[in-house]
Formats: sequence, C-alpha cells, structure tokens
Amino acid sequence: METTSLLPLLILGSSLIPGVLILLLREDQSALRSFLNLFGAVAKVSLIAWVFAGYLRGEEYTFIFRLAPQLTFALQVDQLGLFFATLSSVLWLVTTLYAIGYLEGGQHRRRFFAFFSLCITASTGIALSGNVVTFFIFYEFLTLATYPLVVHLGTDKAVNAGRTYLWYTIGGGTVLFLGVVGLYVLAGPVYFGQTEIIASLISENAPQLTILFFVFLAGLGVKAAIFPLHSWLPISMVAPAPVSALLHAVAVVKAGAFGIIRLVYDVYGIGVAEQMNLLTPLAVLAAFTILYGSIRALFQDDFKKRLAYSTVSQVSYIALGVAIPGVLASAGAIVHLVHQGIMKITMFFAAGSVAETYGHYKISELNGIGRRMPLTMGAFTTAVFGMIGLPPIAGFVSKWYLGLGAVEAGSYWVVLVLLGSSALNAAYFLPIVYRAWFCEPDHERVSRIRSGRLETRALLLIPVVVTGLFSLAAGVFAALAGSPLSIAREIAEKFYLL
Amino acid sequence: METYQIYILTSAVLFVIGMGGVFMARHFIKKIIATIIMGGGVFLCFVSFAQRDALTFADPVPHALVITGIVVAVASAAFALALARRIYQLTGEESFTNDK
Amino acid sequence: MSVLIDLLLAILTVYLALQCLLAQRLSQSVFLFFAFGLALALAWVRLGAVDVAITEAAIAAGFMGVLFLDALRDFSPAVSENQEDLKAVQNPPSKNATKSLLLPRLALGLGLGLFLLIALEAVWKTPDGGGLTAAAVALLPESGVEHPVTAVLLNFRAYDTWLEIGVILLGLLAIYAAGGINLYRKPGVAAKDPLLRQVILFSTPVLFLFGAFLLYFGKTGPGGAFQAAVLWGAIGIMLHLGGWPVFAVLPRWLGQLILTLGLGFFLVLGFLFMARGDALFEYPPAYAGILILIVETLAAISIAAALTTIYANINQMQEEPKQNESTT
Amino acid sequence: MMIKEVITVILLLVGCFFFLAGTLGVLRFPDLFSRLHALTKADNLGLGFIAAGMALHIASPWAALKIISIWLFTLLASSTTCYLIARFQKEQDQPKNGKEPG
Amino acid sequence: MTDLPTSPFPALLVGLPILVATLSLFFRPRGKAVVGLMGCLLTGGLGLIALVEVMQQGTVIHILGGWDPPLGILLRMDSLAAVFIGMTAVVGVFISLYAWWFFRAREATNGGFPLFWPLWLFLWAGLNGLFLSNDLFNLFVTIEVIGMSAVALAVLSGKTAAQIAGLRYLLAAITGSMAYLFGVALIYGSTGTLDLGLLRQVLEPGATTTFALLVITLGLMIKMAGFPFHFWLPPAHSSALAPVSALLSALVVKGAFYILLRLWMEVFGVSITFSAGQLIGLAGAIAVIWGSWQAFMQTSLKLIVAHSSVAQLGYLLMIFPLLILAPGVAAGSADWLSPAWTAGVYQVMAHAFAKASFFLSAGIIIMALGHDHKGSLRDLASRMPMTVMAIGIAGVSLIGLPPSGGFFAKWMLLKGIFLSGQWWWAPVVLAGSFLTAGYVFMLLRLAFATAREKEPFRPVPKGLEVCALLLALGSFLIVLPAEYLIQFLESSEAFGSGIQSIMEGGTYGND
Repeated sequence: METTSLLPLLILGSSLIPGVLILLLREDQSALRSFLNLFGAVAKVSLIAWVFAGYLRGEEYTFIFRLAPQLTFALQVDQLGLFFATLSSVLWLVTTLYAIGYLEGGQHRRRFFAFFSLCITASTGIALSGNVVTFFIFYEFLTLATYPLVVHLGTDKAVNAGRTYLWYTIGGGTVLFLGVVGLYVLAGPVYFGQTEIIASLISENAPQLTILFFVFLAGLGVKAAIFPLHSWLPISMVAPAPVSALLHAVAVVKAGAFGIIRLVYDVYGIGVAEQMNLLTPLAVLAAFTILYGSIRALFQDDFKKRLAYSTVSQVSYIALGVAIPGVLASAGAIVHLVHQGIMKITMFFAAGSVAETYGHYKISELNGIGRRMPLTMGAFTTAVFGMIGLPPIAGFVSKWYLGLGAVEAGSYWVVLVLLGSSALNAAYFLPIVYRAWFCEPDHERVSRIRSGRLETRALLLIPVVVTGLFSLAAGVFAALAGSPLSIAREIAEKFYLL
Repeated sequence: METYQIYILTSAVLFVIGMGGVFMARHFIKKIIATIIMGGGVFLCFVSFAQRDALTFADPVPHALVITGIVVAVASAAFALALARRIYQLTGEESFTNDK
Repeated sequence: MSVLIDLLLAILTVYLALQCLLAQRLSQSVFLFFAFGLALALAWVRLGAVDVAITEAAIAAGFMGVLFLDALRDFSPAVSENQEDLKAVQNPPSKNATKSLLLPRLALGLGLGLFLLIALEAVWKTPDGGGLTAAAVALLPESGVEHPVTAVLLNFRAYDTWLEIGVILLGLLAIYAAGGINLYRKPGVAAKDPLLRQVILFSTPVLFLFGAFLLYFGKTGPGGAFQAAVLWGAIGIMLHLGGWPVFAVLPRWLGQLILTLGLGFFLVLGFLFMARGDALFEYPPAYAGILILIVETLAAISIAAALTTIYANINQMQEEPKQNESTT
Repeated sequence: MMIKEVITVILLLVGCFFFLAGTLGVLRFPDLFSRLHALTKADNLGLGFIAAGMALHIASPWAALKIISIWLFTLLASSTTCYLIARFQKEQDQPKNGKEPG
Repeated sequence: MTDLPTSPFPALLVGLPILVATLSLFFRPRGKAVVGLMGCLLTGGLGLIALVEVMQQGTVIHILGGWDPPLGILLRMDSLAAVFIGMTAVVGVFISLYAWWFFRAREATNGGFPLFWPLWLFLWAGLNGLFLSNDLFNLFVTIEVIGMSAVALAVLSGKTAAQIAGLRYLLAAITGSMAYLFGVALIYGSTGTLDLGLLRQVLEPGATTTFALLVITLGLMIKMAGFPFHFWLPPAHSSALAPVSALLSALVVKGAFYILLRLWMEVFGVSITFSAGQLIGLAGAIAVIWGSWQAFMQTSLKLIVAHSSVAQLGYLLMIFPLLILAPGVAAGSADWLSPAWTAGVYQVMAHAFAKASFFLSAGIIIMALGHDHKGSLRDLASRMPMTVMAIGIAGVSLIGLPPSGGFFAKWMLLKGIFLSGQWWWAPVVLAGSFLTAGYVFMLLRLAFATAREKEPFRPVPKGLEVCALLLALGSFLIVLPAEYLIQFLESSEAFGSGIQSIMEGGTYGND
C-alpha cells in the first residue's frame, strides 16, 4: 500500500488544527474561537463531501505512514468509513452551533471547544482508519479527548462520573490492546477489508481466533455499551448537553458499534464469523441489552438518564443487526448508525434546550412544556415516534430492515425482541410526549434566558429543528438514491459479495 | 594449595562478610566500613589472579585496576561518611530509623 | 611454611573484618578497621602487589581510617547494635517485635551462607584466563616507563586513571554538596599544641621528600602518583591539625587551580595530542616518559590537595551552624 | 657468619618478647596511662630490637640505614601520639574530677 | 573490531563536559551557572552531532592512547550507544535550560545551588562514558562517576530527608558497584580480558561465569532499582530538587539498564538460562504491579512520580526473559528478539522524556504553591494550563496510550511476549497500564475539578513550563522516526550478537 493522497490527513487536520489553536487562545477570545470552530466544521463537511464524490468516481484516497515494520498508520477511504465520517462531521457542525449557544457565558469554554474538536478528530479518525492499529489509536484518543468534556462542569459529581467513565473505557482500551497485538502476532498487519487473511488462518488457529474475537468484542463492547459493560453511559450524562448529544449518542457509542461492524465484516468477514459460530453469542447479548436498556429506561425520572438508557438499548440494534447474517439485517444495522444518531441527537438537544431555558431536568417537571417550546418539542416528538418505529420516520426504516433480515435468516425470536423493544420504547417515551403536550403546566416558570420572540436562543433552536427534519427526511426519502438507506444497502451488499 | 588460592577463597569470604554487613549493620559507620570490606574482597580477588598469572612479574593490569578501584571506593566512602556525619548533626540519628 | 603464613594471614584478615563489624563499641570498630587495612596490605605484599599494598595502607586504611577516627568525635562512642540488642533483651518490648526482627535476619543469614558457598565454588573453579602479563611485557618498552603497573595506570589505561582523578575531585564536590552550603569555606583552626606543631614541622619536609621519591620511583618500581599524593596529602592534613590551614591562606583561585590541575592538565594534554590526529591520551613513545612524569606530578599535587580539603571539610562540618532548611 | 645469625635470632626473640609484654600490658593494665606506657615504651623497645636484628641480617648498609630510620620515625610518631593522648585524657579528667569526686 | 572508522567524538563526549565542569569551578556562583549552561548546551549539541555521525558512518570507535584491547581501552559508539547519547543530549539540554530558570528564580533565597552545574556536567560525562565504554572495568569507573555525582545532586537541596535518602542511595550504589566489580574480577580471572568484544569470543559457560553473571546482574539491579532493591529510589528521587529528580529518574537509572542489556545480549549469551530470564522477568512483573500500586497510594506528587519510576523500570526488566530462547521454541527464528529489543529501547526513551517532564512539572507546582500535595492540581488547571497539559501528556505516555512512545514500547513488548510464546507476561503489562492510568488520572481529574479555596500562588517563569511541555511532547515525537530507528538500532553489535547467541545457543536455553 502506498500513500495516494493527503486528503484523509487533511480531513483529520480540519478539526485537529482548530482544536490545538483554540487551546492556545485566551479564554475571552470567543469570537475567534467560534470562527475557528465553525470554519473547521464547515471545512470538514466540505472535504468529506469532496472525498465522497471522488470516491464514487473511483478514486483512491490512502495515507500510509510506516511506524515500524508491520506497524502502519493507515488512513483509507471506503464507503462504510465515509458513511460514518459524513454522519460525524455533519452532526459536529450542527452540534458546534448548538454548543456555542448552549455554553454562552459558561466557564472554561476554551478547554471545552478544544477538546470538542479533538473528539471529532478522533471520531473521524475511527471512520477513516485503514487498519486495526490505526483504529485502536483513534479509539483511545477518543477516550482521552472525551474525558475533559465529561468532567467539564468540575463538580464532584462530574469528576466522579469521569472516573467511572475512565475505568470503563481505559479498561476496554486495555483489553482491545491485547486483542490488537494478538491479531498482529497471529495474522500480521490486517487492513480492513482483507478478510482473506483471517480466512486462511481458520484451519490452524481456530481456537485463538475465537478467543481473539471475544477479546475484541469485550474491548469494543465497553464503548458500544453492551450489557454488562454499559454502566458508564448513564453516569456520564452529567456532562453538558451538547457533549451528551454528540459524544454519547453519536461519537463514543457509535465508535464501539462501528468497531463491531468493522470487526465482523472487515476483519473476520461475515463468512468466517458465521462459520465459527461467533455471531450467536453477540446476537443474544445484543438482544438482551436492547430489552434491558429499555426496561431500565422506564424507571428513570432524570430526563437525560432516560435518554441514556434508551441509547444503551438502541445502539445494540446495530450489534444485533450485525449478528444476523443477511444483507437486509446488515443494511438495517448500518443505516441505524445514522438513524439512531440523528434521532438521539435531536432528543438530547431538546432535553438540553429545555434544561437551559427553563431549568427542567426531570421528566416530572415537563408538564406543558410543549406549549412553551413548540418547535423544540415538535422535533423531539418526531424523534420519539421514530424511536418507537412509527412510519415514515427514520427509526421505522431501520427496524423494518432488521425485522426483514431476521425473518430472512430464520431468527424469529429477533422479531419478538424488536416488537417488545418497540413496545417498551413507547412505554417510556410516550409519557414524556403526553406530559409535554397534554398536561397543564404546574405553575408559571419564567424563561431563564432572553431569547426575543423565539422560544429559546436561536442557536439552541435551529439545530434541534434541523436534526428533527433530518430524521423525518431520512425516513420519508429512504427509497431515493443517495439516502442513508440506499448507501447502507450498497455497503451491505458488498460485504456479502466478498 | 598455592598462595593465590588461599587469598582467592579469602576474597569471597570478605566479599560476603561485607555484603552481609551492609545489609545487617545498623550504624552508618559500620555500613560504610562494610562497603570497604566488600571492596577489599573484590580487590583481593583481582590481585590473586594477578599473582596466578605472573610471569617475570605479577600481572600489572589487575594491580592498576585495584589501585584505581581503591581510590574510587575511598572517594565514595568519604562522601558517605560526610553524609552520615551531616545527618547526625542535623537529626542525631546514627542509623536508618525505619530500617527493618 | 609460606602456606602457613598465608593461611594465618587470611584467617586474621577474615577475623578482623568480622570483628570490625561485630565490635561492641564504634571506636573498636574503627581501630579494628585500621588493623584490617594493614592485614590486607600485608596480604598484598604476599601476593607481590607492592603498589597496591602502599595504596591500601595509605589511602584505604590510612586516610579513610583517619576520617573514621575523626568521625568518632561526632557519634556517641558507646552505640552499637549489640548493646541495643542487650537493652532489648533486658526489657523486651514485645515478643512479636523481636520475633519479626529475628526471622528476616535468620533468612538473610541463611541466604548469605548459601551465597558464600556458591561464591567459594565459583572462585575456586575459575578457569585460568592467563591474564595480560605477556601483553603488558611486550608493550612495556613503548610505554615510556619501566614499571609495568605505572605503564598500565598512566599509559595503557590512562583513561581510567584520568576518570579516577576526576572521581576524587568529584568526591570533594560531593562533600561540599552534602554540607548543603556554599563552596569553599575556610578550614577552621585546630588545636594548638607546641609539641605537635614541632613534630609536624619536622616531618613535613621528610614526608615531602619521601613523596617525591615515591613519585619519581614509580617510573621504575612500586610507587607513583597515588602513593605520593597520599603522603603529600598527609602533610596537608597534619598541617591542618597543627593549625596551619593551608588552603585558607592561599588565594581562592590558586587553591582551585591546585585542585583541578591534575585532571585539567591530563585532559588538555590528551586533547592537544588529539588535535594532532592521535587518539586521546596517546603519547609519542619518545616523550612518553617525561610526559607521564609531569602528568603524575601534577596529579599527585591535585590529589594531595583534594585529600587535604576533603579532610578539612569533613572535619569542619560539625562546627558549621545548622543550615536553614531550604524549601524545594 | 654463624655468630651473626645467632645474634640476629637473639635480637629478634628479645624484640618479640618486648612486643608480647607490651601487648599483654595493653590488654591487662587498668587505666589509660599505664596502657599507654606499655604500648609505647615496650613496643618501641621491641621494634628497636627487631629492627636491629633485621639490620644485622641484611648485608647492605643502605638497607640497614633505612630500617634504622624506620625505627626512628616510629619512635618519634609513637612518643608524640602517646603524649597527645595522655594530655587529652588529662584534660578530660580534670573537669570531671572537679565535678564529681570519686 | 579495531578496523572500524575512528572518530574523535567519543573522546570529546566524555572529555568536554569534565573540562567545562573543571573550568566552572573557577567562577563565582553566577558565572558557574553561565559556564555550566554553556557546557550543557555544548555537550548536548555534541551528542546530537555524534548521533548523526553514527547514522552516516555506522559504528565508530576511538582507541584510547592508541593501545588496542585487551591491554588498552576502546570507546565504541554503535547505534545503541548513539541513540542513548542522543536521548541524553535532548533530555539533558531541556533539563539544563529548566535548571537555569529554576535556580535563577531561587537565587535570592537559596544561593542558586551553583554546585549543580559542575556535578551535572560530571554526571553527563559519566553517562556518555558509560554508553561509549567497551571495557568491563571502565564501566565500573563510569558507574561510580555517575553514582557519586547523582547522589551529590540528590543531596544538594540540603534537606534532612534528602540527605538520609541520599545516604541510602549511596550505600546501595556502592554495594551495587562492588557486586558488579566482583563479577568483573571473576571474568577477568577466567578470560584475561576486559574488552566486551573479545569477551564474547572467549567466554565459556561454567560455574564461574554463571556466578559472575549473577553478581553482575545483582549489582546492576541494585543500581537500577530493580524490584527487591527498589527501596532507595522513591525517597531519593522524591526529595531531590526538581531538575535533579528529573535527571535521576530520566537518565541515571538507565545507565545500569544499558550495561545490563549490553552484557546480556553481547557477552553473556552463552551462559544465560531460561530460568534466569524468568526470574528477572518476575522481578520486573512484581515491580510493575507493586510500584504502580504504591504510586496509587501516595499523597504527594513527587512520591507518586517516584514510585511510578519503580513500575516503569519493571517494564525494562520484563524484556529480559524475551532475550532468551524459551523451551520448546524453535531456535531457527528469533523473531521475538527484535520487538523485545525495540521495546526496551523505546521504554527507556519514552520513560526518560515522560518522567523528566513529570518531575519538572512537579517542580513548577512546588514553586508556585510551595507544596506538592496531590490535590494541588485542583487549583492549578486554570492558572497553569501548560503544566497541567505537560503532566497530562507525560501521563498518557506512561500509561501507554497511543500514539505515545510508551504505547509503542508496550506494543512491542506484547508482541515479543506473544511471539516468544511467553504469554503469561501479557496480563502484567496490561494490568500495569491499567494501574498507571489509575494514578495518572487520579491527578488529572483534579485538574478539571473546581478550585475550592484560592491558595497563595507565586508566578513561575514561562520557560520552565515550556521545557516541561516540550519534554512531554518528546515522548510522543519519538514514535515518528520509529521505523528508521528500529533499523538503525538493529544494526548495533549488541543486537547482532544477541540474535547470534540465540541461534547458536538453541540448546542451552532449553534447561
């Protein structure tokens, strides 16, 4: 492999450089800081679009830096990676706007935005990694970059949450490290997509490969919040809303889920994984997590915690889809990467806006909030319906494909799990919607922020509406070419061709 | 039994005595003396070999090494002694208090 | 007969070493240490290592012994571990405490015993490597001196010797550092006793001459820079004791020059020849003899000065008022 | 020749005797002053005899001179040391006696 | 060996620092610092130039006095020595610059510790001499130079605690070097040579060689604070002045490791048995766990860092079992040796940079607050972001998170562990990382916590912070030239003979 383009590096740089620069700024240079942030975000989106277009034309973008014999830092562009990178970068742009609004007047904003940029660098790096080592490097980098954001508030609660977060993620990283080295020793440098390497080892080293698979799974499962490694996620919801929104609904957990997809499809190959019976345990675990997360969500009164448990449940859809052999289920899993992302980010934005505007953190306080913040709660409601799986919103599409895939694979129990989960989703989300729209407000609350004629600050409002619309559009236009679903199908089909 | 053989065995004994002394003795000065005894053992070993390898005269290289070694050992021991005395002046302690 | 002498001497050495560490009183330890050093020096004479014997007697037993003796003034003389143990037996603090002390000691003792056995086996079985006598003999004519030990010290392995002179200077610096005080304080004035002063005055030229003789004789036989340096150093120490603090009367720069001359000249000479294209410390055979003599002389002066200063400074420490603890 | 050797042996033996006596004195005498006496007087005498014996034994007059000078130096050193130690002890004793008699 | 190209650099690398140190004695305190700093910069520059020279020419030698071994002494600068000298140069220059500002800031109150400069130059010369030396006895002299100057530096602060720790350190160091020298005596007796290159050819296995190896290893373990002998390190390193602590932990302990590595690889290949390697590995493993745990339990910043050194040095010991053939492994392919070797060198470098930065940062904190309680970071994050950043970056390297030098070292170590089939070391490596993460983040999390009360705060020179930060970054930057460095290092004599002895000693390792 040779370096063919520096563009992948540039994509990383578009958030890394602003991140470092922001760190060097003074705390009070907020205009320049925002400019750098937005400039980086826009640059990243455009670069990814440019690369995506080039990729579709058949160009190759590979960046290779050899660290040592057999140890290569490789960035390469493939459809799955681009898919994830696009999701990250677009949502970063949106979230940056939201964060600027959310943190207005807060403390330590320099630190916040710097690490925010570093996070997205890590996330994009994960998407564009060409091999296991590079993936691991960014995976750990993500841990480090998110930690300051989790403890951003600096309260004892936040610091303790940060500690829990670290124990889990560093532990996961350590286990993953073991797996990565093991894989290198066993199979040499494995680039994503070179499934033939593992396939050639299967006859001799089957037990080692099986152990390695589960070591990897344990490492990745921490970030993907698969039961029993999920406890950090609800705890770390103490972070500011944009952080929870982007990182804990999109970047961190998705990094884990994305890793599982890479592991099964691009390292082991679906054929090998199926042949070695590696997928059934994963499917069972994922299914259990789906139900478990939903049930736990039922009993949370804290708004963000309920969302967090919902995330635990929803992300495991991806793992479940990966674990069911078949194009349809795979497509469902991959598209859920996007769909869950945009729906969940909408919800977190909404929760954050409510908390910032009226100081409501508990669900029991939300009575009548829909009348005061109709646009925000409208977007929220859209996302809720999507989560439950009502057509034509995005969530329906993923669940439909997952269900079809399960039927195709003959795993009817999965369908039951999906139905049960939908019912539970409805059970814990609909009360919120009900309270927001149909309950009378308990007593008059005054908005904590000045927002003119709008229901809240413009920078808090626009992102919610945009992502809400996204989730609607992703469902409505699912059949069109260029929609997330169509791309996901293409990706899935490629995996099965190999 | 040749001369050098007697001394070479002595050298091992001295070395072990010195080593034991460094660990077991408590007073600073005794510890320092123990290091010198240890060194004495080592140097005796060198010089015994020199006598064994003698032609018209004994092997000069170990002699030179030992002279160098003695001077180096004494320089270290003098430094250790200075430190020990300094510690005694500052604290009145004559041995490592938290030792064993 | 000769084996018997060696055997007795060996046993005596070991006995002295043991007693030195086991002695009840610290002063006994120090005196036994002198005796140990002399016994060792005798052993070296028996092994034909006259140079080493002089060095041992002068530096290891003599100089170091003087330092220990001087240190006795500091430490309370009666303290020793045996006495402490006695006290512990008289009124035992608790059985567990003595037990917990006994067990690790027993283990350590056993370990040392085992180690001793292995060590004895190892030294006994040492194969005959042949040494470097032949090589040294072959190259001796090119070295510029006739005494092989001097040839090795100042020419074949001049690098080691140079570093060693550095170590002495370093030791002096280290002692300054241990004092935790500024550089170069003036040595104090010692007790004045008329007889002592007379004896010192009388022996100074004798020692000086003897040192110079040893230095010059090093070219052909046992002797050389280190042995001479110790004698000269002894002059310095005695003068200091007699109330003539030599380095206090010299101007500061001169004192420093004397201290560093040996190391510096040795190196500068080496660099000069290196600039000519030779290796460091490579002397042309024709001039090697005279160059070595100069280097040795300067080295001896520096070492003597360093030994004097080391003694003076260690001696000085107790008079120094307690330093204010500096915050890190 | 014979006589010379006999004299040498006798001198050495006498020297050894004085050394032995001196050492015994150091070990057995009660206080510092008498010990010092034994150590310096008897041992110096012993050393003198041994030196004389050795000087007689060695033919070269230069070597004999060296041995004699060794003896002289030792004499000088030991008597000075003896004096210093005794004086030190005396100085130590005086205030002590003044304070606590007996 | 004597037909290699000759170069003046080895001689200059040892000679110049000592010359400057000697010269500096003639100056008054202020001048000492100026001359000393100049000398440090000069020596550092020289070290880097020498590194480049070796990169271009390959191994160079300097035959001292023109006398060939075995009678004479040979200075040899191969790639391993060059890399260590280069590392010392970079770390040394940064620490020197730091020390310059550090002591200048305290000149008024403490007299600026002018003795630091000559002692540090002596130490530097000793280190260079050690890396260059090719002679067993000369190695002894250099470790004594290092040991004495290191202890002298450690007690420089004049604090009682430092002096007690210093005496303990000194006694341990003397014992260690005497044990080493005993081994040297036995080897000289059984072979009649002290030159490493010649020894490899003539040394034969036997009771004496084994015992010599035992005492040499024992002595060097004491000197590098290997597990059962680590007792002297934490008090000595934590009570010294900040630049001194950095020097001691970053460079001094590495000297003994360097000798051990070279002797095991280059000389003793014949008599090393599998169980000997396992024993050292075990000591290393215990050190990793124990040291990290102890670090976790400490309350002052410098003690945490000092205990962490014990653990990090444990990793160095853990490469030794990998230098030997395990039973049941074919001797034909020694493919685990290369990763183990790289792991050792990289761990040394990463630890040198990271730990130096850590100690320098601790010094800054003490300067600013007057104490170094582990909670001190709580109040500093907003005032000294650069220092907190340095601690963070250095900490990440210590943990071994990618893409730091520490990560690279652990990667190679794990790879070697798996390739050689000695998988039982793997959990230790991982547990060590995990525990390290524990104490590093114990410190770092406070940086993000809200400050409770405002403590009196003295501003510190910016230069100090920059030095610490750059050193921390260094622990990451060393990964960039990794591929070249690995190749370069594998051209060294020690590695070649290590491979050779594994290939030849295939049966010997199997007992």
